[in-house]
Amino acid sequence: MNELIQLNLSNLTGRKYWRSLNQLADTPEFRQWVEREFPEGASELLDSGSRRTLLKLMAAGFGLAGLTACRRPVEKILPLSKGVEGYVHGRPLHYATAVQACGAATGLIVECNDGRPTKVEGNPRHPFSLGATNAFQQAMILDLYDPDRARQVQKQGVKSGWAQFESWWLEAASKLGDGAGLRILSPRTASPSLDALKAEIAKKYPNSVWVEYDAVNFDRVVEGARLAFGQPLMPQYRFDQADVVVALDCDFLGLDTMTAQPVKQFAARRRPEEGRELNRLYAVEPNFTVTGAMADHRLRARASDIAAVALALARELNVSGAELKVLDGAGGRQKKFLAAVAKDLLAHKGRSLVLAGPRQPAEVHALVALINQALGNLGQTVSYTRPPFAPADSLAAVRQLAGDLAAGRVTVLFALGGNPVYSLPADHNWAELFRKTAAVALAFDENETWKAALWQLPEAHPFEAWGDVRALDGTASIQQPQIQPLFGGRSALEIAALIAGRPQRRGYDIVRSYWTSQWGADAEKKWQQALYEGVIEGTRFPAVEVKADAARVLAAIQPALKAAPAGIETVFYPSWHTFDGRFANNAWMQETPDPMTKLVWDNAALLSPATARRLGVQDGDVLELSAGGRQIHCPAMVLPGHADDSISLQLGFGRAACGRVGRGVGHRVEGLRAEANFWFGPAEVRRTGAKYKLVTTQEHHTLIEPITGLKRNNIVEEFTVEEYRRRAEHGKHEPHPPTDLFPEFDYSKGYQWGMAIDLNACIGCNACMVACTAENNIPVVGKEQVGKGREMHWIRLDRYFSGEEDDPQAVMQPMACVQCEKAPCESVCPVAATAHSPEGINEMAYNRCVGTRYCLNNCPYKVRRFNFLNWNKDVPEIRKMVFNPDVTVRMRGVMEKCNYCVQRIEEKRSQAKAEGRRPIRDGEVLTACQQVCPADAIVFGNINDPESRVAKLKRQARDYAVLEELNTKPRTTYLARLRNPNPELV
Amino acid sequence: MADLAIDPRMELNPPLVQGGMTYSDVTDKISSIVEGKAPKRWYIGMAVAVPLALLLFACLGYLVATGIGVWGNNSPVGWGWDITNFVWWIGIGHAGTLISAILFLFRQKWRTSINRAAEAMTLFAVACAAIYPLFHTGRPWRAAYWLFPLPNEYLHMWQNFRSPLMWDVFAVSTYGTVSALFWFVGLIPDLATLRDRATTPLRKKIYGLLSLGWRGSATQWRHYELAYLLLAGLSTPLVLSVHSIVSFDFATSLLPGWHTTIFPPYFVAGAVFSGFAMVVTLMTLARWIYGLENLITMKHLENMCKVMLATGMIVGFAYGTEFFIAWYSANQYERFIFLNRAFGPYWWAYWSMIACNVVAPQFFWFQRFRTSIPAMFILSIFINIGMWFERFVIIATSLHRDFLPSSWGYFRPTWVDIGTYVGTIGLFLTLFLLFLRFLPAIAISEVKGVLHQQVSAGQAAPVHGGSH
Amino acid sequence: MLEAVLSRLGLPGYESGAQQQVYGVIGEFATPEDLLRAIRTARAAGYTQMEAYSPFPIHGVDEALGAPRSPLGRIVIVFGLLGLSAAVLLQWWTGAVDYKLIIAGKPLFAFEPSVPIMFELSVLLSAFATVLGLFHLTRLPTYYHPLFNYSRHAAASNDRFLLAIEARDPKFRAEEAKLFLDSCGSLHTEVVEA
Amino acid sequence: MSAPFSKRFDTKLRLAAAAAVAVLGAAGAVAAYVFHPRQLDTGYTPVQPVAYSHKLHAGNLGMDCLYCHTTVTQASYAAVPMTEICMNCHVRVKEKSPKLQAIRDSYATGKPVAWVKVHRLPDYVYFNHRAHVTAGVSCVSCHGRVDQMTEVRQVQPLSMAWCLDCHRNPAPHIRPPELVTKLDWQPEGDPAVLGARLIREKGIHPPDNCSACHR
Repeated sequence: MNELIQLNLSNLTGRKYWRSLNQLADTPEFRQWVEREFPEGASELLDSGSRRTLLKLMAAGFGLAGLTACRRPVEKILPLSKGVEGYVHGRPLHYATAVQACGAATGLIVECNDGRPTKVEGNPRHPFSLGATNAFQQAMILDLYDPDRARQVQKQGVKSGWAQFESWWLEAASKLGDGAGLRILSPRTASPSLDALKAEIAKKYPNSVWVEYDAVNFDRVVEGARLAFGQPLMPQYRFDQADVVVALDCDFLGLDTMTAQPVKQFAARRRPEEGRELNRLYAVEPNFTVTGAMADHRLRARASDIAAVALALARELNVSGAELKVLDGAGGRQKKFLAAVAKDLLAHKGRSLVLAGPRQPAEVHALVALINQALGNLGQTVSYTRPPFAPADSLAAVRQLAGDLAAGRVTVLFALGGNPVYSLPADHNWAELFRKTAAVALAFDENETWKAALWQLPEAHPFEAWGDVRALDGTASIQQPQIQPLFGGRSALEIAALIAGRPQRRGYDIVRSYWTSQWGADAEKKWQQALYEGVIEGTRFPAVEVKADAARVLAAIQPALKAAPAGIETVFYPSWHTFDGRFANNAWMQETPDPMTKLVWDNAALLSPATARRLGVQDGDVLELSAGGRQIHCPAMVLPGHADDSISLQLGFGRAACGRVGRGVGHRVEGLRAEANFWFGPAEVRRTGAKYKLVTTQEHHTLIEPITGLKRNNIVEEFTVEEYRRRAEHGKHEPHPPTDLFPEFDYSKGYQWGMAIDLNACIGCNACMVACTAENNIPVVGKEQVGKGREMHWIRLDRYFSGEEDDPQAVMQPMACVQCEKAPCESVCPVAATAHSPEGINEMAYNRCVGTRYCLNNCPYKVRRFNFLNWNKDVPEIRKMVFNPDVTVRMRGVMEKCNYCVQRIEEKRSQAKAEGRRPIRDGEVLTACQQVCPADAIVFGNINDPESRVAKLKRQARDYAVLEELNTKPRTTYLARLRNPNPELV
Repeated sequence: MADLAIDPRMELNPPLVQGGMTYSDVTDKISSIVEGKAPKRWYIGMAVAVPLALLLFACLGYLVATGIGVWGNNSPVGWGWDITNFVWWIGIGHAGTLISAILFLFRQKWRTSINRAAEAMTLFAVACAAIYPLFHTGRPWRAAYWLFPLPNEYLHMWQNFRSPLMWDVFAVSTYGTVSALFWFVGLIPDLATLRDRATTPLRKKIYGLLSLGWRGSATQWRHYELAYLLLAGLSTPLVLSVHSIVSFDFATSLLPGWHTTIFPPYFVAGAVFSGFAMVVTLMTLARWIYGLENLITMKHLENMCKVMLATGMIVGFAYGTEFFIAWYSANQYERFIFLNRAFGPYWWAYWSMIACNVVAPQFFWFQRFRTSIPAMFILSIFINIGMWFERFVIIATSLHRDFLPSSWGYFRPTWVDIGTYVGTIGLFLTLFLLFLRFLPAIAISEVKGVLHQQVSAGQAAPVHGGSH
Repeated sequence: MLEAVLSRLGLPGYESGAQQQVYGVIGEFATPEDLLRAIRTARAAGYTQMEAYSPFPIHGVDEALGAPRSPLGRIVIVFGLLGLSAAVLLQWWTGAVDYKLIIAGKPLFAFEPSVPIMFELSVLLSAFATVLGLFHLTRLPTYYHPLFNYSRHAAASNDRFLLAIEARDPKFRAEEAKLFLDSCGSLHTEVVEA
Repeated sequence: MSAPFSKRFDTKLRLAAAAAVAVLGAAGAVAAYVFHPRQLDTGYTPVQPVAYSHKLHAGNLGMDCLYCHTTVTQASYAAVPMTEICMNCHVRVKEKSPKLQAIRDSYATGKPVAWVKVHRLPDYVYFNHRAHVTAGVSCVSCHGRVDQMTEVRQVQPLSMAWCLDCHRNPAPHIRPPELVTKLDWQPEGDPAVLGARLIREKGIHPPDNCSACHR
């Protein structure tokens, strides 16, 4: 296997590799020809997306597509000189790998077309992927081809090279002695090979310090375990075992765990069809997160009040036997809520789970651990293992580092990856501190840290470099490169090897040698297997036996739990767009709306309607937030269901030094984030009077009509478990078949594709949107155009609030083309550019479309997207490498929409035929959205086969068609959202 | 039409041709417009119209080069000003055909001195209208695919004839063609007159060629009259069909606010309404420019005011019916869309429409307004505006808030939208002024026919002796 | 060169030996009534081949001249039906025969959605038939006509009404006819050559 | 006053009109013929960087198409062979021939040989060799008797209409899959009969809906 990698990497650099094999019509002759043919349109032609676009415009130019053939651009075919094992031109290859974020790894499988990675999928073998990924991992592929990546080794902005740098380092290293002046700053890593190198470095430079810091981290979780059990541990949850889950300021379905595992496990308990009773989720949180949206009961509380809530809950449960002092803050409604929750928990001892979010202080985590212990959940729904990364209080370490830098005790500072200057606590002016020393920045793009460093080194993308990573439970995977570094970047691992003075510096050798030393004898076989499976056998950490003495722990932590001061506080959250800023230059993520606010290309200060009313603030009013003598400006946005007197801020915006996509997008809130209020803390709020345009993809956020005040009932169906049980007894209600003017078309034969989307599983995590974008070459249009209502997503997530504005419930509804059998769009198209396939897919022939937009007007689901402008006009060459070769890139004036990933269907069909004309198996064709969905909310298949999963789901009593009475006969139907309320709280 | 059916005997009184004109006076008066120098007012008109027409071409060029994105159209509002203007222009066209065809069949002799200009107006309006369906795709060259069912060896592909847009293509092109034929046939005898009067050889050649050698022989007149009758007979159902079919673009969709059965009659009435308003606007202008008081008499204008009053009431009634049906249907979406029109974000458009289309024409109950040039001019402008708003309201307010609240939006026009619209008005006026300048704006032979009846009724002096 | 060929063919205008021919005698009248009176008298006098010229159609002239009804109507009907069937064929063949595309699960061909185009094409072809029929029946465009040799032919498109007794009339004698028209009150009579 | 136009003018006018009609008609006919894909798209014979003769290799030497175009049965592309494949033989055969210099260079340097593409489909068309070859559509149906071409020439229009003709009536072009590369193979009797039988047995039904080729 590795020979294969070596081979295909040694052949050509990624770029040429791709150019040649994809036979891009980009030869000089061709360009000349184009200019000759279209003097006026030529410019547009030449930079308009891939050649697909070119040819489409030519077709247009000649009026009749066929005529293009009469002018024949000379196209070259450049076959490989020498073969590559296993490579068949036109057949994608799949390699297992793994990437990590915030010290947690997820296993991936990357699809490579003709040598260029084009699509990311989850690795079913990996415990934290289970075949799914989140939106960010889908978008990583775009970062790989980011034209604004760091491309060149520089010294203070002056072009230099690796050789020069290495000689500089050897020079510097010789003066380091015991390494007292050496500091290394890196993101949290859970890499065995790197740990080994750390050890070597520590041996070589005993007084050097390696600081690990992430803007979003699990420090407090691990600390909490230390408080409770006396040793730093990482909790491992089993949501699938929990009948009752209580999440205290923990968005475990969203951004508080960067993996698919919790969602998979949780969603498994939301399907009554599978026999297991529905679990019940209580959420207590300041912000309205997707976890809160999934909750059966939700309590709004400021982040600083969570401690009080936890303590009150602990008392209700009588965890210690002794009476607890309860902080004020838990008010009347809270008391009722907590009493009910406690009762429910006690009723489910050993089958319940309480957890707190990484924002909460260690004491709360300790208390939560205690509660779980009291409920007998330890070992059942939650167990503890050692953390995959070196446990440390990174804030303290960073403080120490700042001190050392300020005092000039540091001679050489390595910043290996991440963007510390941007994301480190605002107590210090890090740019200044960096300039005080010889700072070496290994950075992926020319970010703030890069700008502040002496030596500027381009970092390799995880898809370009060898490495190994541990998942949260310790499971290790080999990080396998998919393509040679496009811009000669190197990985942190390789730099570490340089620092450690290792002879071999290639990532491959480092990783290979480490694991060979681990395996000994049959290393080769194990290595092959590790690469093939993407996980390494027997590396998962065993659960640690833990026992805490309740009284002692409580005595220890109770003084630490202070009553929250009244007044407004700010809470820092990772962003759905940029996470902590690392995806700021990723257009896919910027344009994918926040699941709750539907905001794009921006962050905002989220506050509750009541607070907004009190402050006299409306959407778009720019606020000045100040704390600890620091000020930031951020536009306000009112979010129904947000806790009062609390303002949620998303990290990772307002990047000063960033690529063309992310530069100056949003507002930087890190400026307010100091050690004291690293996660949350009190703040002053003032209206600046300025206005700022926030753009959302959803104008109206409830199903209640304005003017009439009526609710629209046939869009989203919701039942309580009780109602559903009763309904199920009567079986699925079939609507009276309306009498049609014309005879039905016969869809009874062959494959008939259909889809079922489970609103009860969908958490609205956006993964499907990004996966669809990657699979179908969906263009990005930018903030202004989205503001005009011209976003291009084929699948979108409609979010509807219900109930009172201050404390509503929310439901997410993925909405893509529902493939109506009686499609309103088809009958109105004058050129039959959209017609039906005999298999029930509403097809869109881009090259036929003339662009009347009548179909868009007549689509009741408004899922059709029109290329109002040439969105691919300014796509840089390198960026084109991400295009999926199986899907046409659309030009302006063309309508497009979801087609059930017909390219995937056709691929499987021809495969099935080649294999002795066997039928396509159920589950063989996965649409991009289905494949990525961590909640398995989307099921696609042949509805003509009664045994197919989709057919079975469609027989459920909660299966319904959106806007059924229009008689469009959609092939995509929905499974109603179920709620499992606690009788005592309704 | 009932209120217009003038008794054949009464129609001559007051006489349609006034000022005791003779046959030759008629000839001289009308021909002089073409033969004499253009008045200053004509140049003023052109000075306004031509730059606007150029603006149109600038905007279209920009559109084609850049894409539909330069307009305000978006999702959900896929059609904005483009189709609004299209329907508006087509509607305006209707008055011409109606006057020349339907009133002809109804033997409404008073039509004679306005029908020629009205038909010209039809042609130019249709020309302006046709621009929009062609350019609203942003890639007009693709029109080759869909405007004509071209058999071709490359694709084996055909249009989808179930699509109302396809019906539109046929309806509008047929309408344009037939109107043009009708108009030209009417012109032939008058062109012959101009030929015979021509003083310069060039004019003689040009008008000679255009008049195809017409001699006015009894044989020619015999076929000619039948042909004219047939064309009128064909145009009448045609003109009714065109706006019915345009209304199908909306009526056959399933969008609340579009999906309704009263559209065909409602659209036709609206078309006639706006058409007559435009005729009045233009006629009052033509009168002002060329002083045609004796030919375009107050009686013509007053009758047209009556037509506007009648059609205005029909349209107003239609608005009411829509609301009633929306309520009566008990369909939530239907109800909402109409309430949203009146009280939603586009309330201003809706109420402007009501004010201009329902309130304004009520003034025509009073003869004082029906016979006052300034009054009818202003009111006709109001009605033109109101009818534009009607189309905008139907299109934009129905689209911007349809079924799924998640995909609701709002439409804002860009400067290109505005430029394109104003531009077509410029093009229209340019063409009309050129027409006034170079072609007989009034049907000479027809007026003489009417005059002859007056003569035989002893109401006019046909000749003062032989004019040697 | 071309001229030579044409004259060998002896096409109109190139007849060999341009022998002087007479079109007829034309008289001019001030009012339609005078014209009608003249025609009637002429008919009474036995003239059969006559043509009247007037600036606008005059009722009664045809009857007076004894002209047959125009056949235009029948032509138009035929073409109208042609258009109708063309529309049906077009929509049926393209939709249900040549490329059977499934559109919104509707039948490949149905009568209802085909009506508009059926109507439009009928009207279109009818209109063409009307105009082309008219041109055919009235021989338009024909730019030369003996009438134009009549010195005051222009009056016919202004305010005068002409009556021509044509040479092909068996009873035609130029001088007689001239005298005859004068006797009918012609304001100006001429013998007009072809 | 004399007549504005002479008698001759009418004559000339009619003659001119007749001439115009004739010319336009002729022009139309010519255009219809010239612009027909059969004329317009076929016959393209670019000069290749290496004068490779299919006639020699596939014809005289009787090499199977699949020897070089290895991927037709596995992928949508019928890959043009890698230099390696040429060298399999040409390390021994004609290893000195100047004609093969480009090949040897490519093999030495690893730089590909820039073959010129002959059969080009518009970009929004997705043709799949695997689907056709495994169903028993012979190479000859689309590429003609390549085994008789010294220089490869496009013999079929490859227009959508042309594709549809076969998709709607595949019988004459279906043969047992193992025979697809036998370009000169002819079944005894009418190929359509055999094709029809194979179609029945294997349940072949070529699609003619849009997404079969356009995605």
